[in-house]
Amino acid sequence: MGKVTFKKELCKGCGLCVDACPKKILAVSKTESNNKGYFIAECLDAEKCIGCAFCATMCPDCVITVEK
Amino acid sequence: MGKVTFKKELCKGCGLCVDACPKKILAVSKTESNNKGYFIAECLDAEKCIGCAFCATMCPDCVITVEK
Amino acid sequence: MSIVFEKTSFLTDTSMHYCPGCTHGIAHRLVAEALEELGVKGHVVGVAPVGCAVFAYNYFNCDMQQAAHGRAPAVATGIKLTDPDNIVFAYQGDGDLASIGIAEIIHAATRGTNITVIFINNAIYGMTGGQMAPTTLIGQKATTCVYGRNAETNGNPIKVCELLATLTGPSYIERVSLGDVKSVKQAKKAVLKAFQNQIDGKGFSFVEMLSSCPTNWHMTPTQATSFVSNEMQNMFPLGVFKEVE
Amino acid sequence: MSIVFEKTSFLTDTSMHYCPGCTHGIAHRLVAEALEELGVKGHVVGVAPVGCAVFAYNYFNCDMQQAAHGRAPAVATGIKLTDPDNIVFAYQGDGDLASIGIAEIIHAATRGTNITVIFINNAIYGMTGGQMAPTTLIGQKATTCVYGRNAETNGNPIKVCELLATLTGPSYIERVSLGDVKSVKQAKKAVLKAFQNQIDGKGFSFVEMLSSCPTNWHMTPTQATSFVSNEMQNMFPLGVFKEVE
Amino acid sequence: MAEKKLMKGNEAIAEAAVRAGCRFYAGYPITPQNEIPEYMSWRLAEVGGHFVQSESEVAAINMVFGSAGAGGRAMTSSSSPGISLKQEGISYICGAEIPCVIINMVRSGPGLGGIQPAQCDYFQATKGGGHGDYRMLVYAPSSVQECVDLMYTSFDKAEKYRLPVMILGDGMLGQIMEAVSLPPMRDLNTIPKKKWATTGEGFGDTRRIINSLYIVPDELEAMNIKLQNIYDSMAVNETLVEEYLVDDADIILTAYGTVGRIAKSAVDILREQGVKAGLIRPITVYPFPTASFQKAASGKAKEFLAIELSMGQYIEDVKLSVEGKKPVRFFGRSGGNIMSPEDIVAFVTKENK
Amino acid sequence: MAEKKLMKGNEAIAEAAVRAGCRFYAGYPITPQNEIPEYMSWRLAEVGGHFVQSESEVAAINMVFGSAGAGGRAMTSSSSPGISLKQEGISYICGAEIPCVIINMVRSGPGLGGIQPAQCDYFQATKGGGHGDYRMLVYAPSSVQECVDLMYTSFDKAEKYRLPVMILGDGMLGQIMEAVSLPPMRDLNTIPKKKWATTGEGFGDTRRIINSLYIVPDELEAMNIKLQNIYDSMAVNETLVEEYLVDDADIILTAYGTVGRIAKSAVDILREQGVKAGLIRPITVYPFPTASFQKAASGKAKEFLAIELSMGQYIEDVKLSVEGKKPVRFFGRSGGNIMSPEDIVAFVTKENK
Amino acid sequence: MEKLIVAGFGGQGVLSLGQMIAYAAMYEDKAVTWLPSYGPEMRGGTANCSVIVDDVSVASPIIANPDCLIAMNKPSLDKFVDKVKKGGLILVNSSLISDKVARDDVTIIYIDANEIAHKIGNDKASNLVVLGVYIKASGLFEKDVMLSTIAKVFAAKPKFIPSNQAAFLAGYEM
Amino acid sequence: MEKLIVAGFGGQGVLSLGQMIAYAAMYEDKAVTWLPSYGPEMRGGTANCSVIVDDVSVASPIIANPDCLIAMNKPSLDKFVDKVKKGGLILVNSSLISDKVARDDVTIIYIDANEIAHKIGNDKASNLVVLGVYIKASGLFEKDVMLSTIAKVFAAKPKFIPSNQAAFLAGYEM
Ligand SMILES: Cc1ncc(C[n+]2csc(CCOP(=O)(O)OP(=O)(O)O)c2C)c(N)n1
Ligand SMILES: Cc1ncc(C[n+]2csc(CCOP(=O)(O)OP(=O)(O)O)c2C)c(N)n1
Ligand code: SF4
Ligand code: SF4
Ligand code: SF4
Ligand code: SF4
Ligand code: SF4
Ligand code: SF4
Ligand SMILES: [Mg+2]
Ligand SMILES: [Mg+2]
Repeated sequence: MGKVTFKKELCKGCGLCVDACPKKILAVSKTESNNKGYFIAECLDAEKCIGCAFCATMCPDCVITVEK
Repeated sequence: MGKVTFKKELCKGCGLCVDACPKKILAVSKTESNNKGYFIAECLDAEKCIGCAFCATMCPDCVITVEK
Repeated sequence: MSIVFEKTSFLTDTSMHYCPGCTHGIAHRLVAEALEELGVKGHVVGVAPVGCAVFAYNYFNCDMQQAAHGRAPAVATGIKLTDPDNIVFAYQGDGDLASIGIAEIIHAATRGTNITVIFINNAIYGMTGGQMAPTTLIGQKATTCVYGRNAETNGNPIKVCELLATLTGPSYIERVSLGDVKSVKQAKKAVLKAFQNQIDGKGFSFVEMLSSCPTNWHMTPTQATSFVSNEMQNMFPLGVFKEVE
Repeated sequence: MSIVFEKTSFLTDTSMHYCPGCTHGIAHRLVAEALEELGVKGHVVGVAPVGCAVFAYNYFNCDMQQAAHGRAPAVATGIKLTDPDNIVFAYQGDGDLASIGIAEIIHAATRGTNITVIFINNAIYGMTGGQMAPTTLIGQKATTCVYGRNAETNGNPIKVCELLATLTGPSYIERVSLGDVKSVKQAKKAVLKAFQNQIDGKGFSFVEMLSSCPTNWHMTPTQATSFVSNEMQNMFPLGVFKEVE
Repeated sequence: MAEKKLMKGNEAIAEAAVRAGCRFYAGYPITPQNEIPEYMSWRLAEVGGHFVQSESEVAAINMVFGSAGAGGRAMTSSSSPGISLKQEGISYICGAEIPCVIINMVRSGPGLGGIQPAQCDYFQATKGGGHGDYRMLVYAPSSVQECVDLMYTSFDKAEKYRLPVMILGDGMLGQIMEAVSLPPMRDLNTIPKKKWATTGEGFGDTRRIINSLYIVPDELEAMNIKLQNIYDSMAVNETLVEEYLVDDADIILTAYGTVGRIAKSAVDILREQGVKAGLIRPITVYPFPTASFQKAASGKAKEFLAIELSMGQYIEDVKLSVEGKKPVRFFGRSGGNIMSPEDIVAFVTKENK
Repeated sequence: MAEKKLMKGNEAIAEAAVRAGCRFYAGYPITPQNEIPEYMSWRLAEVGGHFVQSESEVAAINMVFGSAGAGGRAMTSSSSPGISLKQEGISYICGAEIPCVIINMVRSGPGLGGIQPAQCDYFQATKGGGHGDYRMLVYAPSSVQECVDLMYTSFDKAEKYRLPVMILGDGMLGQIMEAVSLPPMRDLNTIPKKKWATTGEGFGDTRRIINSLYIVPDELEAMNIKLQNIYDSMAVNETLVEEYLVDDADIILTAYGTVGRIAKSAVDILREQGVKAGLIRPITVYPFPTASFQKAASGKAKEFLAIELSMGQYIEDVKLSVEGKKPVRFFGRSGGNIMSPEDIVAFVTKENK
Repeated sequence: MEKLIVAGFGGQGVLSLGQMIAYAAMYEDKAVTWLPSYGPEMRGGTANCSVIVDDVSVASPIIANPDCLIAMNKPSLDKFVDKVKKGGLILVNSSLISDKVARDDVTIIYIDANEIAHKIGNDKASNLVVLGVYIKASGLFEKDVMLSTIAKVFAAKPKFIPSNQAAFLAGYEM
Repeated sequence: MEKLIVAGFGGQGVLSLGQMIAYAAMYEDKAVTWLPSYGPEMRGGTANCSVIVDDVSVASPIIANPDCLIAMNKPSLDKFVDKVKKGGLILVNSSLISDKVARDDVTIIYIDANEIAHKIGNDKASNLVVLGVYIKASGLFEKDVMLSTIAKVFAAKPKFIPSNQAAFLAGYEM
């Protein structure tokens, strides 16, 4: 019921969103990086997202938009 | 039983000793002044002194020596 | 579907220079969201410190001044008294506020100047590369206490909220944490209240945020936030230290 | 007959420049007596402030340094660390310590530096002619608050002992008064303890003395001491604020 | 002309500042300028301004930074040790281009020194005692009326060039009483609005940022060059100097501030004695009235005598202006001692034998 | 000769200070000199000294005042904004005649400015940024070895004249690594005892008072004259300068510190190109090596070129020394930009066309 | 040009004596400077001020050799007595100074100022008594100018006007 | 005289690469300067250092035109490529730089440094691989000098010596 989208270029791959997600559906990619050279966060299982915005709450760089 | 002596030249006539004396035997002179121009403290009734040193305790200028 | 969370327009589009996982970014967002929610746009002046947040003027979407190291409360005082209708805030680090600037914060607080101060306590000098801060924990390593802070040689950490709470001037003092989701939500409430107080003319309000510095703590971002939630919260208890109705 | 009271040899023969009835003189004597009684002659360095006590170096019979306004605790820190066996004290006024020098006193205290600080709170800037001090009472007149101190425009008085007591570093903090005989005797005990603590290596100790300024309060000396015993003691309660065993 | 009032230099400066539109003062007590904060403490309240007795001189200068940065007319005052403490703040103010006024009623130094008049902060005021390349417009009034007149226009000048203006006096100037005519109250609406000031309305493209940080060297260098250009244009437009009997003079006495007027009396005495003396008295010590000296150096003058209440500071600017064309001699007193006109005459007469 | 070590300028200065007997350091972090406090924090503990990370630069300089006043060898270090904050303290130190060492690794200003190398604190260091008439012995090393050598003797000089010694470097000097040979550990017993220091033994006639307050003008004037005499004797005994190919030079490049070595390379290139260039590099910028300039100005040199990382500060001392005898031109960069030898060569070549 | 030094100790009103002359000069459209020697940052000690009155603007406010010295106490007399110009005037407050002035090239007037002030019932006005003597002796201003100056200066505290004018006149007519 | 600029981003070991050369120079009794360009007071960004080795003492540590450029990433190559002297040397870390250098007046060596380092089992030693290439190409020092320099520099952490020497040799013998 939730949906997260990432402003990829702002992500620094810190993983705080990953840690915060109660559904454990986020991960920092080991392969995908942005122009700044950071590996970026991504959602592995969009279906499971409940739109709680915990991820966005912890993201220091306002990367994530959450819809519900 | 007590005896107070004053280092006259140090006295500034502030009257704190006068206020502190439980026997009320001290006064700031209205006539006697020292070289600095201050009217000085004096003991009006030496007999009554009990040597409690309250006067000396309050004197900011270490004017008073107390014996007992 | 509707948007539950998106970046506040009270932050500019400029990408922030903070290290990955540095919670300065969260603190910025909370302040910006609060200002947006309170509808004070067009009446805000912020003061950036010297410290990692020195570039804060690039991020907050309002008029900004950049103050000399430690002097943000003095600068904010000048701004506020010149236009008392504006909402004025200072954003400061622990070196800035608790070391070189301790006089300025105490006197702004005791004056009760109607400003809001956001205090980022990350227990380290971030910008200059990891020297000991007044809030560095006993045992914590820094480049000027390489074997870990030792009270005997390095002195004791200062608890700023406790210190300021002894003064008559402040109307509101709270310590919050940025270590986990729940804490961040509480932090947001505190920031809102601190600004609401200013709008209501209640006088000086102060929010201390326990924050991370993964880089100089030599930790991963998640290790660092858990250090905040555990070690730091242990040393610096959360809560309201003063609230004048 | 034997001598019950005479001037201590720890004061020089120089006649003090203080105004008639100014209790700075009593404070000097208490410090000097304590140093004499503790037998530390030949191992003492004092630090004079900027304020009416700036000439303290002429009166204390020991090595003395004269510090920049507010910086006596920093100067004392340098002296103490250079020769830790010496007994080092700083003597400061309320403008010196609580206004321009608040950072230095807080950080010396939080470091727990093993020095003794004597703080003369006379609620005014004596030397410069009666401007408001951080400790000026609400309602009290000064040349920079001619209608009486008003919290709104002039800020609130600071209670220094209460402030410092929130820190971990200090070993001993007491507030005493110089307003009457009994208080002066208690003050003497506090000074003795503060120095004894230093001798015992217990760390930072601090004695605040409520003191008079007949000249700038525009009172007679006795009016002034009773203002100390009443108004000031009301605002600044006497007692021990911290004692670490 | 307005009614005359007998005022101390310090009070007159404070009143003139208020009349010029100053609505914020922050400062910390120090002799011999206490009349300024004391006056401001009640006077600003009367006109709806704000007075802050700051916790320190450091705080004071930073409060002025904030206030003036927010667009107000703000000032601070102090004396020597207090001005030293303001050096970082002054450098920031210059770097952030904030117009404000700073008053230094100089006392004798170094260190705690004494409280009597001196001119020993000349280098600090004119060359920049703080870090970095920066300058201020520095006025050196010699009378209470000049204090008032220069103070009254100083905010306009500060705002024109976006830099601090310093009024460099001394204890004598602060304490002396003279009759002055005061200018009218400035209508605050006639003060030009500052587009760059943080008045709070900024959002998005309209944001105002007051800042002195330039992390990219090219940008900071450009800023420094911009500032230098401002100083250069100030030199063209703002240099003020009093010349007195210079044209036919054999010996040019030169001094600024209160010493300037003492030297002027000396010129009169010397002339009476048949010595052709003249006077160059800079009214702005930065920008320095170099042209007056160059003209005199290329003319009839045989020598210059720099007179100052310091150990030899002002003389350097005189020498730099005279460029070795004529000898420049030195007569200074220090520590709070002041030369009388007769002392100057004696110095000139003795040396000329 | 001792074994060589590869060290940063900052570290080398810290180590040399310890070897010279420094046992007290107080300072506050600031780029680009953080290696000094960081090094001192563990190194002083090793040798039984004390390191204090002070609450501010103001506190740091006053801690040094106390420590050095008590007879120890004490130092502090900072960079531009921090040195501005120390100005009051430095003035006190001079007024109270306290020997100690102060290091300024200059960064670009004014204000918060930038953190890249600059020489924009020249006036502050050489003319006195604080209040009152005072000077310091100011060393301007150009290499890490020179840092070590000058640091090592600076305490002796400070104590000889009872004044602070400043080491004026820049970010480049602090960060550069070069091979140095370090001097031996000074035996603390060989350091002369200071009779004036507050070592605690004083009582009655033997009391020592460290003070800069002189309420009687004549006494303060006497003190200022005494200080001036010290500065004069320092000028005779302590002036240091490097002259390079000056005798037959048509154009004298002149620069101090790191810029001095850049200019030296430029001299070499110019000579290769057939331009008779020479170099005067002051090693002490106060006292200034006036004699070297006067000699050159009276000799073959046709002109001087002052090269500095500021907008025109050092050039004033050059002009004061050259006394108008020859033209003095200016080549400066600022804001953290640094000229290369080739830039200097280009400037000279272009201007000479 | 008239150059005057007034000296005494703090509390004797030497500064206000000088100021009174400065006010009169201003009201009379003369140029004037009044310069106090301010003491160290603390209480007590001596005080003096230099007053210069001129028709055109005053250049130096510093007086090396006064035309007139008003000495209210002994240390002040000792300090300045030799500086007074040949042919000048010295006013001595003989209430506090018992010595005679050992100069014969100046006019000397001894005034028992404290006693006179006491007699007219205003102990604090010894300075105005001396002012009266000075104005009479110097002829600097008309009597009426001074009376109206006193009235203007005390305009905010009108009850002080009569007694101060009386003290002035007591001196003027001595 | 040899003038070298080593550039890359923080973490690639560009500063220590330069330092290694500086150490070797010192051990060989040559004059040397190593000058980092230190970044703003915060994290990230690029890093570079200038190294000058000479027989006599080095005057200017500032390099306008290096004899050699070691470029560990693209921005660094772009920044310095045009400054290298005619006839100079450019070492390109081709693991991160896919472009070819568009100059034909210099010698260019492409090194897949990350890959080589990975192969010898020391991912962090790509800088030492490049050092090896540089020493071979420039002939600045003997191979053994560098091997012993590595040993001396890592003397406090001896377990790092073999792998770093191996990385160096991998480059040297590339
Ligand atoms: C007067 C002055 N002193 C020192 C510095 C150097 N400096 C820059 S940031 C900083 C410390 C910042 O630490 P903190 O306030 O804790 O902020 P953080 O970087 O941790 O967020 C220091 C000491 C300076 N710029 N100015
Ligand atoms: C840097 C600096 N600022 C200001 C002063 C002026 N000053 C001298 S004493 C003093 C205040 C003294 O007040 P306090 O400390 O309360 O001492 P008191 O005279 O009342 O005993 C001030 C502000 C100074 N000398 N130096
Ligand atoms: S909104 Fe909640 S569930 Fe969805 S990704 Fe974010 S944290 Fe996970
Ligand atoms: S918290 Fe933000 S910056 Fe960090 S990995 Fe997640 S999306 Fe990226
Ligand atoms: S000793 Fe006691 S009784 Fe005697 S005079 Fe003093 S206070 Fe009075
Ligand atoms: S208390 Fe001392 S100074 Fe005051 S009147 Fe008594 S003896 Fe004199
Ligand atoms: S250094 Fe620390 S505080 Fe500064 S941006 Fe990086 S993580 Fe944040
Ligand atoms: S001014 Fe006040 S504090 Fe100072 S000596 Fe006089 S009475 Fe004491
Ligand atoms: Mg921090
Ligand atoms: Mg006080």
